[in-house]
Amino acid sequence: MVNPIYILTLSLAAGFLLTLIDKSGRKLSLTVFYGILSLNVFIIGEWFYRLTFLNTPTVIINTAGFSAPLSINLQLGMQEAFVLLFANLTALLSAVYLFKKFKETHISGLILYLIMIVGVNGLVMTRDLFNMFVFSEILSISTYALITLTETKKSLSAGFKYMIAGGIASTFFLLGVTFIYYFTGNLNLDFIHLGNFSNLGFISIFLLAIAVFIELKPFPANGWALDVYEAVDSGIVSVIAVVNSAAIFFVFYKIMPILPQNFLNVFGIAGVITFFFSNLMGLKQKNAKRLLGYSSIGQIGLLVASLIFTMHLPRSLMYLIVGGFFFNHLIAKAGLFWITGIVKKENLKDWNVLKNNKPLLVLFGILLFALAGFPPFAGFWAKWEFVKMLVHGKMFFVVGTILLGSLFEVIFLFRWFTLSIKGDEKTEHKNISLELSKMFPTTIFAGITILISVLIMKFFYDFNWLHALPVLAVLIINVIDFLPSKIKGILSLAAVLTYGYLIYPLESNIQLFFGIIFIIGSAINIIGTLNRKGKSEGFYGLLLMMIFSFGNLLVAITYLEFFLSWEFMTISSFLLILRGKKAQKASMLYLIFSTAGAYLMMVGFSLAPDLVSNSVLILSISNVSLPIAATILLSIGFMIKSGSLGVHIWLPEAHAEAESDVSPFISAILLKAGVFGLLMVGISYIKHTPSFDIFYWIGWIGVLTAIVGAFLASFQEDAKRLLAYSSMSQVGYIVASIAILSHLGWLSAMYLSFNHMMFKSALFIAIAGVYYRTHTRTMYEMGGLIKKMPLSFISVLIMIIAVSGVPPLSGFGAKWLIYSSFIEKGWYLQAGVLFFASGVSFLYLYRIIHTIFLGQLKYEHQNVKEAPIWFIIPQYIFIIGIMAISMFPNLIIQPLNSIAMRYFNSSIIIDGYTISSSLGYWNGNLVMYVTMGVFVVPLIFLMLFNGRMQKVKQFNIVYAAERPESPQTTHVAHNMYAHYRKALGGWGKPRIWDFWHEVSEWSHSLADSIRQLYTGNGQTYILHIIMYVIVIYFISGV
Amino acid sequence: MDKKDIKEIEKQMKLANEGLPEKERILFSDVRPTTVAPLNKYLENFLNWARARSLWIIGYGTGCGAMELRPLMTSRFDMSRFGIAPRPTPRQSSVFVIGGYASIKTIKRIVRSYEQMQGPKFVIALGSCTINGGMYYDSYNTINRLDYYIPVDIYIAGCMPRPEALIAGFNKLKEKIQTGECEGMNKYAENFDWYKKNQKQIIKDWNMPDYNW
Amino acid sequence: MIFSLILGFLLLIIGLYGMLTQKNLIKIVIGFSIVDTGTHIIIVSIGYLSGKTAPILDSTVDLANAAKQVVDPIPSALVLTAIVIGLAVTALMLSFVIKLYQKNKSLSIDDYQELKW
Amino acid sequence: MNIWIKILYAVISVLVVTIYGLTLGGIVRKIYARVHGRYGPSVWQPFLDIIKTHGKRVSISHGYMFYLGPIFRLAGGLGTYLFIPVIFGSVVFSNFSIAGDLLLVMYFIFFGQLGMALGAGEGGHPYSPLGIARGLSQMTAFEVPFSLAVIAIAIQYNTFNLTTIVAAQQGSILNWTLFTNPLAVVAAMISLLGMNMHPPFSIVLAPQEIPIGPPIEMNSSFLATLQTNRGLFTAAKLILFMNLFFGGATNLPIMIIKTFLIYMFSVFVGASFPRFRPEQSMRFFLKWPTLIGVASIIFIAYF
Repeated sequence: MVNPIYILTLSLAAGFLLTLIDKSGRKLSLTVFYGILSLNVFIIGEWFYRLTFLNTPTVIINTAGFSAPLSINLQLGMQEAFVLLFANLTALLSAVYLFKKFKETHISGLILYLIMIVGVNGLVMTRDLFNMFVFSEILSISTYALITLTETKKSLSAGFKYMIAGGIASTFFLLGVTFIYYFTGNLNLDFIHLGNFSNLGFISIFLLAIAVFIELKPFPANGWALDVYEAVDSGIVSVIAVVNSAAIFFVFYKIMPILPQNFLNVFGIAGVITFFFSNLMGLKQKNAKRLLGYSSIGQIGLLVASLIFTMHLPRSLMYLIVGGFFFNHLIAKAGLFWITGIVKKENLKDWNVLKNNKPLLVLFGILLFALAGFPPFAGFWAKWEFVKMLVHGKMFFVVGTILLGSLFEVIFLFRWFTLSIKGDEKTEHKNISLELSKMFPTTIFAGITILISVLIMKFFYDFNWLHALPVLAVLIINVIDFLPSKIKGILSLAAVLTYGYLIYPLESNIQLFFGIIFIIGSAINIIGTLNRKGKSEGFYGLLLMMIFSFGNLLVAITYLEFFLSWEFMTISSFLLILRGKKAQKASMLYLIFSTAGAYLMMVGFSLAPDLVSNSVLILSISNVSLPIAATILLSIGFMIKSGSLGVHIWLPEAHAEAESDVSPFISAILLKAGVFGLLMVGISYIKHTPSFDIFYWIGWIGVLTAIVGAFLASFQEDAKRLLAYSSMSQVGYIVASIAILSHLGWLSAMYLSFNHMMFKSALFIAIAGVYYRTHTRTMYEMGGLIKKMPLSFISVLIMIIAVSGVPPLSGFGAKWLIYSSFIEKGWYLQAGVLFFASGVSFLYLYRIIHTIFLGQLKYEHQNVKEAPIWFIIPQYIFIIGIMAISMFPNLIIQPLNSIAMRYFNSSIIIDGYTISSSLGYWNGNLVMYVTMGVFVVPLIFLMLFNGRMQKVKQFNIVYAAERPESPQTTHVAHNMYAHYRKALGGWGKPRIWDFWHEVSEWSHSLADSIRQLYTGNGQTYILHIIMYVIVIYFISGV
Repeated sequence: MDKKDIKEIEKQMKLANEGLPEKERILFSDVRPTTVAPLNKYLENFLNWARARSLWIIGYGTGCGAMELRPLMTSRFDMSRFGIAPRPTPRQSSVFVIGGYASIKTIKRIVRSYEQMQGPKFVIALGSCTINGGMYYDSYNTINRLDYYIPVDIYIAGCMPRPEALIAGFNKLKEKIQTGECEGMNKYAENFDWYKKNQKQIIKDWNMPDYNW
Repeated sequence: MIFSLILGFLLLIIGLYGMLTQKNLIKIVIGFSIVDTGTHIIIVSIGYLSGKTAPILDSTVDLANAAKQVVDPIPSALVLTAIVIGLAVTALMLSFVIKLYQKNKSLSIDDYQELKW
Repeated sequence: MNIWIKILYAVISVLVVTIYGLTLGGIVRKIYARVHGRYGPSVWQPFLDIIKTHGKRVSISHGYMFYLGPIFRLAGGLGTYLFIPVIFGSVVFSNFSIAGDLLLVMYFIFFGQLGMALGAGEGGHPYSPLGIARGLSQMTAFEVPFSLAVIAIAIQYNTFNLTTIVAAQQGSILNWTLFTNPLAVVAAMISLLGMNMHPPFSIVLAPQEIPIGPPIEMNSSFLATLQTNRGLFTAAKLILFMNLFFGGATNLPIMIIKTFLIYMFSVFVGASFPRFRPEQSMRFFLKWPTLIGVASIIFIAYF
């Protein structure tokens, strides 16, 4: 047990001695330097351990033999120890990172670094205000001087601006301290109380507080900080952004008790505003370090806000929120700054060098996901609890601002991420040199983020281990990533089936039904991925993560578990989509919409009353009466995932640009997660119907989605995009049927979900096969492939019949159920629109089968073969499924009937194979037999009585007595429904796309105009600070 | 004959399609047309009866004589009362009306369209030009005698033959069909090489397969 | 006391004005220095109590009532520290200015705004 | 009932209606001819044409889908017909209407169209997909007023069951949907014009633009199959309309008279109008008939 004062004295002493030590060689001085830093970490680490786990009481260190207030006292409690441990560790790792630099530069660098650590340590521990000033000046001066380690014009000018700003802030601080002393006759925080102040005295408190607050870089008085972040060497910047910020943040925490509530409120709001605007401005940023700077400033703002707004919460929760944000932000930020130093690229577009550098990419990814607050990292939990807290406190405006700011942050961070992975190919690739001294600290920090997230998941929430499975899957698959992809694929298939077996004893049939869609559907689709060659590094990990998250949605018990799985699903699907060749924009769109949806859901869940029973969410939610706002928010969140009209624009991009064997998962299964969620909302809704009928409007949205999706699909040239829009349209039907809130409606929604899973999987896999052979998705470049890929053709044929709803296949059952339910409900016009949509669906269905398989075979495809067997197998499994439920609709109708009966009175009668509703009847079995009969009779007749038949080739056509010129000019495929587009006129314009495009443009221009504040002129920055102080002064109403 | 010989013969039976560039040959069928024997007498008679009453003309006005088909179609002469109807595609028609002179360019199209008709198929040639060249007998650009190139069932003389003459010709064709004399399709298949030789003699830019299925 | 307080604030404002209006880096540093000085004067002035003696325990001060007879010593102690720190900061600023001038041969703050937005 | 007897009845019913449908086609050609001032072909001409096309000695095929296309088409016609109860109260003509209701019939119509479109597509001729694209587009358009009318009927009779709908119209001529729900009938009759593809909606076959469009490569027996279906399918559609809007039929002569008259409506419109361009046709259907259909629903549901 070492007296903590040594962490000050040792560093200080070493700092002075280093000049002498250096005379006998840099090696020795470096040894001493790192020795001292490690010792600091060790000492404080021990203290942290004692204070936290052994419940050692808080240590008060009195200097000069007197106790406070007569002398200066230092305090080391758990909080101090935590911050100090963190700061010293970061300082040590930063020093390791700077190893090369320290080896070469003047010894003053090392000295300054140690002095800076003294400043930080002192600042955190001291309880004396003037002492605080001294330590902060020590910290600042050493930091200013450290900046000169890189003597470029940029860093020097940034440093100068920093000094001026810092000087002004410290002047305020000093004035504040002086006046506090004047009014209270005391400088020790423990002896200053709010009650001691006269009205005038509040000014002194204000000066003190605003000085600290300005050091925390509030918007807009923070231009100087951005310049420093951009210009200074990454190693130093990580110290400034992390260690210094942590210390100053802690100072703020320390003085908080003496601040009046109205100050705190203003600062809290100012923090939120900072968070919002810096993230908004980050949108326009192209420079990596400055981008991190914006993010850093924003996060500190959030940190301050979270601290202020959670003061009244129970300690453990407050630690989770503030600690979560603190840790998450600072560690991730340090790591990312280090990575910028390793990559050494300023422009985000040049970051695609990371592509070839897997270890660095993984670190980058981990830190970025942590920074953006995705699970399982600490920021996620903090955000969840924070939002929940704010919502309970009815601070909706703050919640909205924070979430919007977070969204902006996600956008610019992940734009960076996606550009790194999928950036433009043109830039040259030089391998990045991975120096051990730089990689080591980064790796440690990435490790710590993961460790912390594990700890939170284990100790704070105590989740069922199933909920860690998605992450474990990624880790395990990454360990065995050296295996060929086939083996990994088979293992994954086994894993999915085992997982299905594990969760099999489900509580209810509705879970079982979605379990079949999620797990069995995925398992069959995995067969399609077995066609992969090579290693497909990382692919199966993400795939398993996604599938397990689907499953976990079913067994989630609390809102948080559900939301966690939801976020895991989003992350994994985002990364899977990003694996596509040109998927940068597509995956971004997907992520933006998903994140926005997730935030809405977060608020929605926070609004929802607590669950009363301990069964799975889908069951227990029926006992919960969701408020209207929660219903709306949750519904929007789920409808974003299911691609409803208005928020659908991510869908075609993501489906089309994902790798072709991933698309079936995204389309056939992922969208069903949204359906599942919506059904969940519906279950609560029917039990506790509010006065305002939300589902009526959801029904309309679903119906319009169906028609718009169908039209959009008809006008596509890209096969996968067409199928994507088709999915949108089909899910529109499902959403509308859920919204009916009747037995028949839910029956049809589930029936169609099941059907859609099968036929859309098969169609996407068929297109994957075609793409695999022809290397194109553009339909007019294909044609006549029926001759080369008959098995794929048959599969597509059956599936499009199933989609279109033509009897005798199962699609008709869906149509029959849907129309019956709509008429029964009295939604006549909606039913009319759906009829229209189902007519339009013929357009795209014919288009996809004709332009790919029929018509003229192109020269370049004369030698293509049938799709690989791995693509054929799943398709035919699905065909068997479709045929079975077409022939024997009871197989599916009966169980679904019983599921729906749980919520509504049954409205159908099943008699043999005849299913009757109040409106009509349908006997799928008989229809099948009649159809077979009427099909076989003419077939036999034709086979018997046809004359001599000659099979001819593709150009043996009557061509107005000429011969066709080339297959390209003879194949009708491009812009096939031009006349329809013409007929639609203005209705055919992509208005929703335009709308979102405008939103994006506007927010970017807004960001651009706001950031003009930062003119780069140091004097402007001073003006900002002074104006800021004045404005805050008036707002806080001292 | 062993299997090898059969294959060899089959190969010889294939058309060479030399007029086509190498890469286009896979796009066209290279099967040689064959003769198809009529069915048994009664059935064939019945079918011939129907064929004679349902004459579908290919809608291709090859020469100036096609002008005389218009009045035949419209209300003055109304060919539909004889079961004659125009048809827009050779795949579905049974009568090819060659409307007068056939230039070399046109004869290429005539051959293509004729070959694309499904047998039994019949040809009516209008005007003197198709019989002996008529007023174009010494033209560098027209053929003189149509039945060197495709089998003709009925010639209708005149320059131009009036619709009445056309009706008479059609009636004659009906009679011939009913008696089973119109076997142009088989004749063409039997003498396929001879017809091809004649055709290729005058059509120089032969950019189509030897038989247009 | 009031007078010196006002003087201190006046200097502070003059200094700020200088920092905001002068384009020359040296002049900005001077402005900062004036701000600093102003602050110091303010600190000293609040510690001064008229009619009291210096806080040194010598014969003139009654040990028992020392606290009532002397001026508050703490502001004086503070100001000493502050002066030292101010000096350090000013020196560092000037060295920055020198470096900047060496590199770019310009003392105008307008020439150092390429970092922006 | 013994299933074989049921099948026997179905065969009888199909034969009768096919013959009727083909004759109807002949009559229409005669009427067209008379409108043109011609004498016209004999009424039996369609039969002769079918015999002749079937009697072709050779045929060509472009592949298995091409081969199956016409079969799909005929199966579609047969199926559509077989799911409609033709004559109210008749055992022979009740067909397989126990298999499904009006929705089944409406969707089975697509079965043949889709199959034919695929078969024609494999033909490889550019006019086929052009015609199909027009046909499908126009189909989406005229289905709108028709489906609105069907919904109006479903509201009115509260059922999709065709037999029940016909039963509800028995008794008096005033019970016909024509009089009880005139707006729906107007909407549906306009869409019937599109369904029958007489001018001005003959954009699919459009002889002068895309010579007969989809079936351009169809020949010999394939064509004969299509021709057969044409007779049957037309009759089936007319019977459906008769059942929905005109009181159904209690015996064969009434059925023949009613369907004949319904058909004459589209024939007379067809004989007196030129053809629309594709986009004109679609716009037409999506405008006035749709509005009428919506009006019929609003009228029947809320007044």
